[in-house]
Parts: sequence; C-alpha cells; structure tokens
Amino acid sequence: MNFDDTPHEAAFRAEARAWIDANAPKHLLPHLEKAGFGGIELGGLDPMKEAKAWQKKKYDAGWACLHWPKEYGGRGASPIERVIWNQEEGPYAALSGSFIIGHGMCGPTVMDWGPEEAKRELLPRLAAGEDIWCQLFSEPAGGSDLAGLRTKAERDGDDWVINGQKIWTSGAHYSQWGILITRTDPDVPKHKGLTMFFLRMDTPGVRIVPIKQANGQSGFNEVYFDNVRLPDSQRLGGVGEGWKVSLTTLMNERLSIGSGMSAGFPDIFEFCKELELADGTLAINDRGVRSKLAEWACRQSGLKYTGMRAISALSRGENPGPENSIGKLVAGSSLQEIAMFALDLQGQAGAVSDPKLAAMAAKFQAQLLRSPATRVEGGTDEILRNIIGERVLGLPDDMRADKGIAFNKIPTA
Amino acid sequence: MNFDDTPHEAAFRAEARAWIDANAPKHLLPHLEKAGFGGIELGGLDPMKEAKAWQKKKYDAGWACLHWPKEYGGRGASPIERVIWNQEEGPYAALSGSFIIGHGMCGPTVMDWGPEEAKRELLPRLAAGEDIWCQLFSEPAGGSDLAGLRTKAERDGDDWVINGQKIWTSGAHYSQWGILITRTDPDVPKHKGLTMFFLRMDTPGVRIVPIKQANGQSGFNEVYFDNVRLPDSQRLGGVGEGWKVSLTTLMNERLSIGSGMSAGFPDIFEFCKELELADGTLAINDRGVRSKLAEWACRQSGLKYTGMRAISALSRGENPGPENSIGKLVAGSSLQEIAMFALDLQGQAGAVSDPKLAAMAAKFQAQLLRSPATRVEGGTDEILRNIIGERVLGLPDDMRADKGIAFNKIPTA
Amino acid sequence: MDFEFSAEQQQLKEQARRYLADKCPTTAVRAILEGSDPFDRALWQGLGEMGFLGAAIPEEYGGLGLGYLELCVIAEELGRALAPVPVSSSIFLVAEILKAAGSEEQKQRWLPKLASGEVIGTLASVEATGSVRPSNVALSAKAGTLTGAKSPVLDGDIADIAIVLARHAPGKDAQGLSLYLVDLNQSGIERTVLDTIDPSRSQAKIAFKDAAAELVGAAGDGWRLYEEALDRAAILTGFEQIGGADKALEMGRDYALQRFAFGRAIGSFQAIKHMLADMYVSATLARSNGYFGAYALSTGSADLAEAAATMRVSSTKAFQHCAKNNIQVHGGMGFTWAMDCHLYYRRSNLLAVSLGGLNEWEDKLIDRLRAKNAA
Amino acid sequence: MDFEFSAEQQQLKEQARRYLADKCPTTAVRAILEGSDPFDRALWQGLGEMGFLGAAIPEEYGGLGLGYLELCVIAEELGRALAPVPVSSSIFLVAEILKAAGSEEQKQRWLPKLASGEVIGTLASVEATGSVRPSNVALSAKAGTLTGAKSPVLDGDIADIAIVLARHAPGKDAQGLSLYLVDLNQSGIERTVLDTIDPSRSQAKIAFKDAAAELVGAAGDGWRLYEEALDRAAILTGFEQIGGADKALEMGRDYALQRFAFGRAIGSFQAIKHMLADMYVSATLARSNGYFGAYALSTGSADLAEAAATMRVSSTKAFQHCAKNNIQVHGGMGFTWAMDCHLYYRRSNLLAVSLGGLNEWEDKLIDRLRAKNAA
Repeated sequence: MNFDDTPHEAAFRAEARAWIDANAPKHLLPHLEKAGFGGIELGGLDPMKEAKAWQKKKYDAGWACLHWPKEYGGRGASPIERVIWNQEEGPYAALSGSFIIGHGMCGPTVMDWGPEEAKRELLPRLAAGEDIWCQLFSEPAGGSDLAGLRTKAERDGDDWVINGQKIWTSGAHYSQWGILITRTDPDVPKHKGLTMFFLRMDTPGVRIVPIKQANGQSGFNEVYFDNVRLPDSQRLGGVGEGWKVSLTTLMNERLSIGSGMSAGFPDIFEFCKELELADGTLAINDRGVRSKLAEWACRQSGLKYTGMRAISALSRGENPGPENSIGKLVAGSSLQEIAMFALDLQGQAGAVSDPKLAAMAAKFQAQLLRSPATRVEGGTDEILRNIIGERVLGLPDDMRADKGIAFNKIPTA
Repeated sequence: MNFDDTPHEAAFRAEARAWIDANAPKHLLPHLEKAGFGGIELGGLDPMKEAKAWQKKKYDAGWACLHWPKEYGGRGASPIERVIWNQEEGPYAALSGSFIIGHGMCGPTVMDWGPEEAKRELLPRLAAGEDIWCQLFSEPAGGSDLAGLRTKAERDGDDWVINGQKIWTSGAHYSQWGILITRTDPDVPKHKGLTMFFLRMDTPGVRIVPIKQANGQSGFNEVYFDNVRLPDSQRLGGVGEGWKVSLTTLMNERLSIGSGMSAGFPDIFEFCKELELADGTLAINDRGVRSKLAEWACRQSGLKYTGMRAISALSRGENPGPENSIGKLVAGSSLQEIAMFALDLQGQAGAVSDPKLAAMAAKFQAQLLRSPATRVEGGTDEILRNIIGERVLGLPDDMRADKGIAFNKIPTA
Repeated sequence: MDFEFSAEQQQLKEQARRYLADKCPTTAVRAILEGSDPFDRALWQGLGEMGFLGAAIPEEYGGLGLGYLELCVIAEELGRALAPVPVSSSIFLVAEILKAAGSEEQKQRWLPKLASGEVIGTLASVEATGSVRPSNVALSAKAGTLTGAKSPVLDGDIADIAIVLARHAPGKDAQGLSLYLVDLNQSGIERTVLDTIDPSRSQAKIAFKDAAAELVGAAGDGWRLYEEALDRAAILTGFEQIGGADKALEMGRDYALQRFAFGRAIGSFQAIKHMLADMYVSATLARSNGYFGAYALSTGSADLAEAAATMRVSSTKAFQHCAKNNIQVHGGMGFTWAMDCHLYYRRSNLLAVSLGGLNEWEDKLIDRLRAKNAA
Repeated sequence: MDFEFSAEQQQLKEQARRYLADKCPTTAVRAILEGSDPFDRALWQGLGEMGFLGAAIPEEYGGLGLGYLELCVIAEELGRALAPVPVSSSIFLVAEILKAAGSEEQKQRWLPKLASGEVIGTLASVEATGSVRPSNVALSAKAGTLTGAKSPVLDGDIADIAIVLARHAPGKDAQGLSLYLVDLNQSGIERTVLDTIDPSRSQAKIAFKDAAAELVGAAGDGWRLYEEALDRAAILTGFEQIGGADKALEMGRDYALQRFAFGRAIGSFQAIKHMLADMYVSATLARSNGYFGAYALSTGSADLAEAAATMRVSSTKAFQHCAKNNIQVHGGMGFTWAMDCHLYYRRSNLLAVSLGGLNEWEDKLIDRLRAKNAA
C-alpha cells in the first residue's frame, strides 16, 4: 500500500517529465489551468492550432498515443506508462480534447478491425493530430438503445449506399474522418443486422448540422447521410458484425469516460471559504453547509482513490476492476447538486451568469446548465446503474421486448 | 378554501363530541396519548379487554363502523361523517387497533361478496367488537406478487379442502374469523385460478405460529392449513373469482393505509429543541439540523394537507383523488431517516434503547428498528411507486414474465 | 371543510390556462429567451386587459377586487406557461407592498396603472451575493433622494417604478431601513442589463444617483414590510412553481409514454416510472402545502408566515426536482436547445433564488415553527 | 504505485475470513444477540490464539509485530462476520492508546494480555447524550482515584481494564482532562448492563467510586490523546464497516438472484437492480476512501486526521445504506427475526455512533480539510 513508482516507472516518469519540461507550451499554462466547462480559451490564440501543434510535437518525439504499437504511430507503452504520462502531462492534456474520441475510441476500433493498408496510412496521421476523427453512433430513435439505430447501408455492386441520420456526433464539424455504424439487414434481430464503416467526413452526401444545446453551446452535431457512397474497402469487420465491432469502441469509451472525473468538490469548498452567510458567519463554518461539503468531499476522494486502485491494477499488469464504472454516475449528480447549492447560497445574485459579475467567474451557473448533459452523455445514469447491476453484480438482464425479434418488427410506438 | 364544517357537519360533530365526552374511558387517556410503535400499554390493564369494552359501548350507541349499513351493525353514515367521527374520537381510536383489519377490510369484503345469512349473523358481531377478524392473503412465495400465492383449495363434495401456508397475518392469534384467498386452479393464468373463503380460526387443521420480527416484537403470524375442511357456503364470490374479490379488500386497505400517517416530524422537532450540540448550541439552532428539519416539516405538513384535500373531496361527495397513495411512501422513509438522524445526534448514547435512560423514552431507537417494516408492509416502496406510475400517471405496466401463462408454468427459480 | 378552490376559482384558472395556451405557448417564451425583447409586451398588455394582473387589487384602485385565492390560481397558470412577463415583480411584490403600506395617494396613483399593466413595478433589495440582510443594505436615502446601487433587480430593466429597500439612518441594523418608491424614468437612474441563467425574465443592475424617492410606509418600517412582502410573494411565487412543476412532470410523463427504446415505451421501465412517481410525490406535497399557503394568505391567518416558509421550501424543491428529472427522462433530447425542457429547468432555478435561497427559507421555517410552538 | 493490499496481506485476510466463516457464522452472532452471554468467549480466545488480536502489537509486547495494514484486513473480516467480541474496544482503542502513550511498565503489563485476549480493555468517555466534549466530561480524578460515572461504555460489562477520560483539574476545558487506566475488577466499580439496539455487542454503565487509577500519558494530554485515538479507531472501525457493507450488499444481491416474483428473479426489476447498484457505489467509495485511510494509518502520514474523518463519514454512510436497503431488497422476509438482515442493520447503526455521530465527523472533516488547505 504505497504511492511510490517502481524503479522502472520512476525512470519512465523522469523521462516524460524532462521532455515535457523542455517542450510543453508553457505560455499557455495559465489558460489551461482555468479550463472548465465549455472548452478552452487561450487568450485569443486558436485552440485547434495550438492543440495540433502540441500533438505533432509529441508525435515527433514518440509521446503520442503511447499505448498504440509503434508501427501505427504509438510508443508501444504499457498501460501504467500511459497513466504516468497522463499524470505528467497534467494541464497540457486539456489541449487535446478534440483528439480524445479519435485516439481513445476510433483508433482502437480501426486497429482491431480495419484493413492493414488503411491502418498504416490513417493511424499515424491520427496519432500525429493531422486528422481528427469522430464517432457516428447515436441516432434520434436510439439513445440508450444504441442497437435500435436505423441508418441504413445498402449494397450496390462493390459499394455501399448510406441513408439516414446520426446525432450527438461530437466534433463532426472539425473532423476529417469518422467511424459509422449502420443497419444492413432489418430482417434479423437488431444486434445482428449491423455493419460498421469508416469514411471521410467530406464524402459527398454527408451534411453536418450543429446542435444547439440547452446551455446554448454547440459541441455536438446532427449528421445526415443522403445516398452517401462508400467502397466496401471502408468496411470495419464483417457484414452483420457491426455490433461486435462497436463493442470495441464502447469498451474503450467506458474506459475513458468517468475515470478521473471530478465530483466538483474543490470549487464549492473554495467558494464556501469566502462566502458570508446571513448571520455573518462564513459558509464554511455553517453546519448545514458542512454536512453537504462532507458528503461531496467523500465522493471526490472516493473517486480519486478508486481511480488509483485502477491504476495500481494496471501497474501490477492486471485489468482494472469494475470500480471505475461508478465515476460518471457519482460525478454527474454531484456536479448538478453542487451547482444548485452554490446558486442557493448566492441568493438572488445566484441567477446572474455574467462571469465578470458572478462569484467564481460564474462557474457554478455554467455548471448548472451543463451538468444535466453529464448525467446523459456516454450512458445515462439509468444505463450505468443497469451496467453496474448486470455486469458488476451479475444480476439478470431486464426483460427484453425486442429479444430475438426482427428489427423491422420491433414496436416503435 | 376553508376549514369550517357545513351546518350539517357541525351538528354531527357536536353530537359525536358530546357522546364521546360523556362515554369515553377518560382514565385511559394519559396512556393512549403516549401510544407509539409496538402497541398500547395501559398501566397494567388488559388492552384487549378495554378495547372490546369501548367498541361495545360505541356499538350499543350506534357509533361503531359508521359507514356500514344499519342492518349490519353500522350507522349508514356518509364518508365525511366517518372522518369527523375519527377526528373527534382522537386518541381513543388507539384502543381499536385490533379491529382495523376486520372493520376496514374483512367486513367490507364480506359485505360485498358474502351470503346474506352470514352477513346478518357475523357483521354485527364484528362491528360490536365481539369477534376479531384477520386477513389471510400473503404467502412466503408471494409478497409483492400477491397473486403468486400457492395455498390450494380442492373441491371434495360440498366441501373444500385447504392446504398451504400464509404469512404476515396480523392478529391471527387473537382472531375468531379470517378471510382466506386460495388457488383452486393452477392450470390457468395466475389471477384466474383464485377463490376466496371465510372461516373460523379455530377450524380443525388451522395452526398459528407467531413470527418474531426484526425488532423483537410479534404482531404477525404464519398460519398453516393442513387439510382444513370448509363448506362451500363459506365461499366469498364465485369459484375462480378470488382475485376480483380480493380487490375489494385491497382497495379498502389502500384507503386506510398511509392516510393520516405521520412523517415523524413532531418528535424530532421536540427532541432538537432540547438537545445541546458539541459547540454548546441547541440542535434546533444548528443550520445542519435545521435544513433536515425543514425537509421533514414540509413532508409532514404536505401529508397533512394532502389528507385534508381528500377529506374535502369526501365532503363534496366526490371520491378522493389518487394523492393519498403517497402517504406511506413518504412517511416510511421519513420515519427511518429521522430515527437514524436522532441517534446520530445522540452520539454514543444513541445506541442505548432502554426507555428509562434514552432520550424521548427511546422512541427513536424503537422507530429505527420498526421503520424498515413500514417501507414494506401493505405494499413496498417499489410497489407503491409502480402504483403511482401506472394508476396515477398512466404509464404502461412493467413487462410481465407471467402474463397469460398457466400458474404452474410460471418460472419460480 | 372545503380545502379546495371553489368552482368559480377553478373556472378562472381554466380561463387563464386557455388564455395562456393561446397567447403564451412556449414559442413565445422562447422568443423572449432568444430575442432582444426583454419581455412579452403583448402578453403583458393582454393580462392587464383580462383583469388577471388586477385580480387581487381592490376595485377602487382599478382592480377586479377578487381575492388572493384568485391570484393564486392565476399565478399557477403563469408558472405553468413560464409567462415571460414581470407579474411577480409588479403584482406579487410592488402592488402588494403598496396595498399593505402605501399612502392613499400612492395607491390611487399607482395601483390602477399596475393593475392595467401600464406601469411595471419592481422591488430592488439586493446589493451583495448571498442573503439580503440589514447589515448588507447600504444604499442610502437622504433628503428624499437615493444614492447607491441594487443588483440584480428582476425586471429592473423594464420597470417604470421601483420600491427600494434603503438605509435612512447610518449603521447596520434593521431599524435604519425604509422602503422608498422611485420613478425609474428620471435622470438619476442608470440601468445595466445582466446576463442570467433564465433570459426569459430579464434582470438589471440599477444605479441611483440622487434619485428622487418617496417613503412607502413609516420610516424604520422598511425591513418588516420587506419581510412581510416576501412572505406573501413566496406563496404567490409558490403557485408559479407548482404550475411549473406540474407541467414538467406532465412533459416527462408524456415523453415516457411516447418514446420507445428496446421495443417498449420508456415509461414501462421502472427506472423511469419510479423517477416520475417521485416527481409526482414532490409535486403533490408542494401543492398540498400550497393550498394551506393560499388559505393562510386569503384569510390573513396567524399561520401566514409559517405557511409561506413551508410552501417556499416545498415548492422550490418540487419545481427544481421535476424540472431536473424531466430533462433526465428526455435523455439527450432533453439537453437540446430545441426541446422545452431547459426552459423549465432555467425557470425553476431562477425562482429558487428569486426571493432568497432555500437555506434562508429553511431558517425562517424553523424559526417560525418554534415561535408558534413556544406560543 | 501499489494502492492495494499486498499478496501477504490478502492471504491474511483470506485466512481470517476462513477462520471466521468456521468459528463465527451468523448463528454464533445470534447466540450472543439472543442469549445471556455478553460476548463469544471461545471466538475471543481463538482470535487471540491466532494472533489476530495482536497483529499490530509489537513482538516485544506479545503481539505478532505486523502492521496496521494487517489489522485493517482483519478488521474488515470481523465486520463482515459481525464478530460478537470486543475487538474495537480492546484492540482498536485501548491497545492503541497504550502503544501511543502508555509507560513502558504499562505496555509490558497490559499489551501482552490484550494481544492474547486474556484481558479485555475498553475506553470510557461518554457521560451525556450527544457528542463527547471537554465541557461535558465531569468524572473527577483526585489523588490517584476516580469518582463519577460513564455511560454507555461499549463492552463495559466485560472489560477488565478501562482507559477513562477524566477531569483532574476543575473547569470545562480540555487542558483539565487526562486519561487514566483503571482495573475494573476492584471494589470501587459498579457496572450496570444496558439495553441497546445491538445486543450482539454489550454495553454498560460504569460507576466509579474512589476507584484506584493510574495516569496514561501526561496529565493534561487526555483530550489530545483521546482525539488521536478516535482517529486511528475510525480507520480500523471503518474497515469493520466496509466489511459489513460488502456483506449486506452480497446478501441483497444473492437474494435478488434467488427470489422470484411475477415469474422472474426480482434482481431483473430495475427498482431492485438500481438499488443494489447504488449500494455498490457507496460501498466502493467507502472502500477506496478506506484504502487511503489504511495507507495514512500505516505510514503515520500527515494526512491521517483527514483520512480518518473522510473514511469515517464514507464508511458509516455506506454500511447504513447497504444494511438498510438489504432489508428492503428482502421485503417482508427482511424484517423477520429469523433472517440475518437485522443483524447487519443493528450493527451498522451501532457502529455509526460508537465513535461519535456523523455530524461530529463531518465537522472534523471540514476543519481538517481547511487546515490542510490553509497550510
């Protein structure tokens, strides 16, 4: 039970630290440390340009996509080395937000299922930050029920013709490539008729429409497919094997979502140390406030040390246990509770969302409006509880109304 | 929007009040006002004897089972008159705990479904408190799934032969009569093969075994049926109509359970006014305590005024809305939360359950150990949420694994 | 006992609902949220013409001369419709304060115009983050003028008059506070519109520089009048919150019936069903507490202060709970700008602080229960 | 980094689990709960013989000379088994205080007997309802004797020695408090067994009348030593709670798999499935916080006080949550005396107050986070 590196880990950490110290864009640090909801702001510099520059630098020095094989642009590093790198990269990692989906989900999927030629051509460009990838999975009719998707791909000679609509595609508007799951056979049960592809986002017939979110921002898109024609060589995995292929993506998504998420305690703690309550005492000295702070503090540290237990498992060469699945579930509701509580303590001023006027630069007001999405994206609270119940605790599946039924016979209203 | 009686209601109230003032067992009042969890204690007097005496007195004067027709021992009173009576009877109603099931559920069921002769003979005795009735419904294998019951009744000439086991039968050990639901046909779907009976509890082959509850008390029983023989004249409703008959009972049960339940606020409020916290302040002045008290106060008053809305509907001659279904759901978890919180405030002394030593005569310690049952008996929290979701909000049923399947083909493991 | 609104009051409620369904669909709320107009002028005018604004204002001052119960049912429908108009500021607060403490001249001058909607009023009390308390009211009143600033002031950008909580005597105590009526259309006033979490109700900072002002009520009575006004407004706003909570619950229920996943309506999943059941529970508790609030308000009961705090806590939690979980029931769709869920979420969180936060009202509730208990 | 117990520690844990499965099935817990014996003597003796009691006591004082991490894994298994023995009093508190502050003579005299189980110790601090604080410690120490009473004292009826928090100097402050070691088998002691919510761990009132006592640690250090002892005990007790929470979760999970209703295992209903998922979440958070507690305890980290409070709050809530909802998963069966659910429910609520209530530890946690933050 210790927090020390093994000698090998210590050597790796020292190497990473030295390289970062010598090469990182230190002039951006003050901005990166303030990064919160709603992307990064770099004092007028173009975040995408800075992100690509940092990624390319890392790539050139062998520090990009550490866990990928070298022939695809990675370093062939161990999982624990990747964790150490992340710890050392620290705030600079905030630059890489646009690459997470490509590096974390699309890349591994292409690596497992793509044709060798495409892998050798595309993966290094992805690792280097030259291309950005997106993941075309969710559909209006299939949110939690991903396999209920309806975008269809029909065979036409050596090609496939795609028609339909995707939604919640993060970064589609700045991506060069995407991976796409489609229905190729509606006459078989829903998980069996799916097929996966990869495609350039500027393929004719692809149309990208940003979604304005409830908080006014637009990080997601709708993507429409109107007779989009793809060669069969852009297929990932076999025809009808799309669900199996998508599990590679989703497994990698679950590994990244929620791990290391903050439950939001440090901000509310900071705020309560400053705010004076009605009776003139500081909020931090008020027992009503303290009781809530204590709960959030325990969730924050509980998530932190849960993450460390997972890292330790990696360090021992084991797979992390299922504990990490709790991250987003705990963090999502905590962030929302904290935002509401912080506004409450601010009284009528709590409604003001101007960062120049509101406490903590209106961080809590932004959090109030953003946190509902956290409880939904990448798996709703309810889906996560199902996953914990079924995969961790071994409870039986829900009863399925769609089990073994041809997709086009499943009730939809 | 007012709390005033109509002139007719006022006259009825005055009459009831005058009669109670002249006839109630006032010497028991100090004991009755302290009645809480675990039945009543009357300073050495026999509670059952006192209860029967009070009930007989009411019966003789026409104040028993007010809403029953006069020919069956009631008063033919309106629902609002019944409510007014209950308000006026006040603490004396605590004497009548043993009659609630008979008067509230068994009586109405027999009245709707029993043979006329039995009704004229048995119901007045029930109203007068001469007989006590119990309800033989729950079974080990069917808790929330009441219709999953297995106690079987087989036809033998003019008789029925009963074998099986009931559980959670409140008051079986002091009851003279019971109503019993059985399975008479296991080859049809579960709701269709049930038949209801009434029987004397001293019928040969009936064996009553008290259940020791988690809090050490025994208000409930297991009842075993070993070749118990009943004449067909003791059937309630048609063969195979038992589910329909039982709905009369359950509807009456739901009307009585939860309405007027206390969420437990007055006790914790009282306690917090006296208790000194670590920093020397009274608990009631502590904001952490206040925030919790405020929540419970709102639940308490919310339930109270929800009850008044229901009474108003009765007063207008309408059926109360579905609001009352929230009573037990809200009260059950509140009682448990309050008990835990009260122990917490007591610190290490919170574990002591001796009424002579513990704060508030160990009321919270008793509540801690009793409240888990409140969340289960007469419908678990989960069943109540299903009822609210389906019957109040109109949401679809859960998917049913047992729908349309012969009872003996339903999976049981 | 008749613990229910009368048939006439329910008819009025129906009438208000129909009127608002016609004149204030969510597209109208959205127009204010997204556009540059600070409020819906046509709706405001209509509400005045229909007599809804003046329901509880005596006929002699241009109102309908109905009572608080009528105003409660109207408030519920305004809340349900998220009406983007300054009713709470102008009617629940300013008209109420003038009714309670205004001079005969002030009433005659302003109440008819408030009732018709010709004049918009607002209450300006906040100067700092956190709860408003005597010690943090510094805006100073001297020789019939006010100097200082209030922020945020709900509807402060559109109001014609404000009642201002100001300090006429130096110090930090409540005795030094009075209420003043200020015509905001004068040169000593500067207003700055503020960004808020719910732009369907606009807010502003108002700076006063030697602005002419006249006393409302007696000097030194400001804090008491302010607190009493908050109690009445808590009940009326509570009905807005109940209306909003009910609508959010209905939206969630309707979506759960209509949206299919895994081959079945999502409302058949217990996770969703029970979430909606819990929303129903909190909405029902709030409504029942609200009925007692309405009763207390309409009868001037001694329990008014307790009823107000109970309802405030209960209805604030219920609306926040229902609005928040309505988004969750809707899943990703609930988080789009295009769906109306966020309108209710925004409003629920605005109303949760608009008369001071829950923590303040929890405190008041316990103080009041204790005072009653001691009495 | 290796934020996990070592293979050897996990073997020790397995060994303790097997031992307790054999010697302390729930029938043994029930025998104490229902019978007249105040604790399980045979088990106690066995734990001593196995070296479990003395795991963290140095070899020179008769222990195994392992460390806190070993004691943590043993504590977890004791909690899982609901062992009806005075480990927390005798080992987590008394042996720990003697290790930290006892004189060489006191250590030599008592630690070997505590390690073997020959002597049972307890800590006597409580005199009033509510939190223990310097101002409500009145039991007086004069000229080597104690006079006054402590109640409740966990294991006070069976203990041979007690460490008593007593006042050697008049007043209300912490400086007037010292710790004293008292042999309870002397004439100046009177004990009364108390009824409690969890009779599987007995408690007593102890009255002292001119009872001979010797100082532990320096005079005036009593309060500091007491608070430090509570911190260490909070981590060790926290492992008991984690063990209990895990077992309650497992019981609920197993029942949900095995019990059928409506033709399907009840664990396939989301209401039950999600309840169990939430139990898993709280148990996991508590375990992870517990690992940090174990790390801090074993390294004597500067974060020990923070880690102790974090774990106390987290593990108390987790065990209460899991034990409470385990009953709910079991439905009516969960409320029978015959099922074991109530044993865990009782113990969870006993442990929740046995070192002072959550409200006290929440306070400590925030104080400590703030101190660290300020440093």
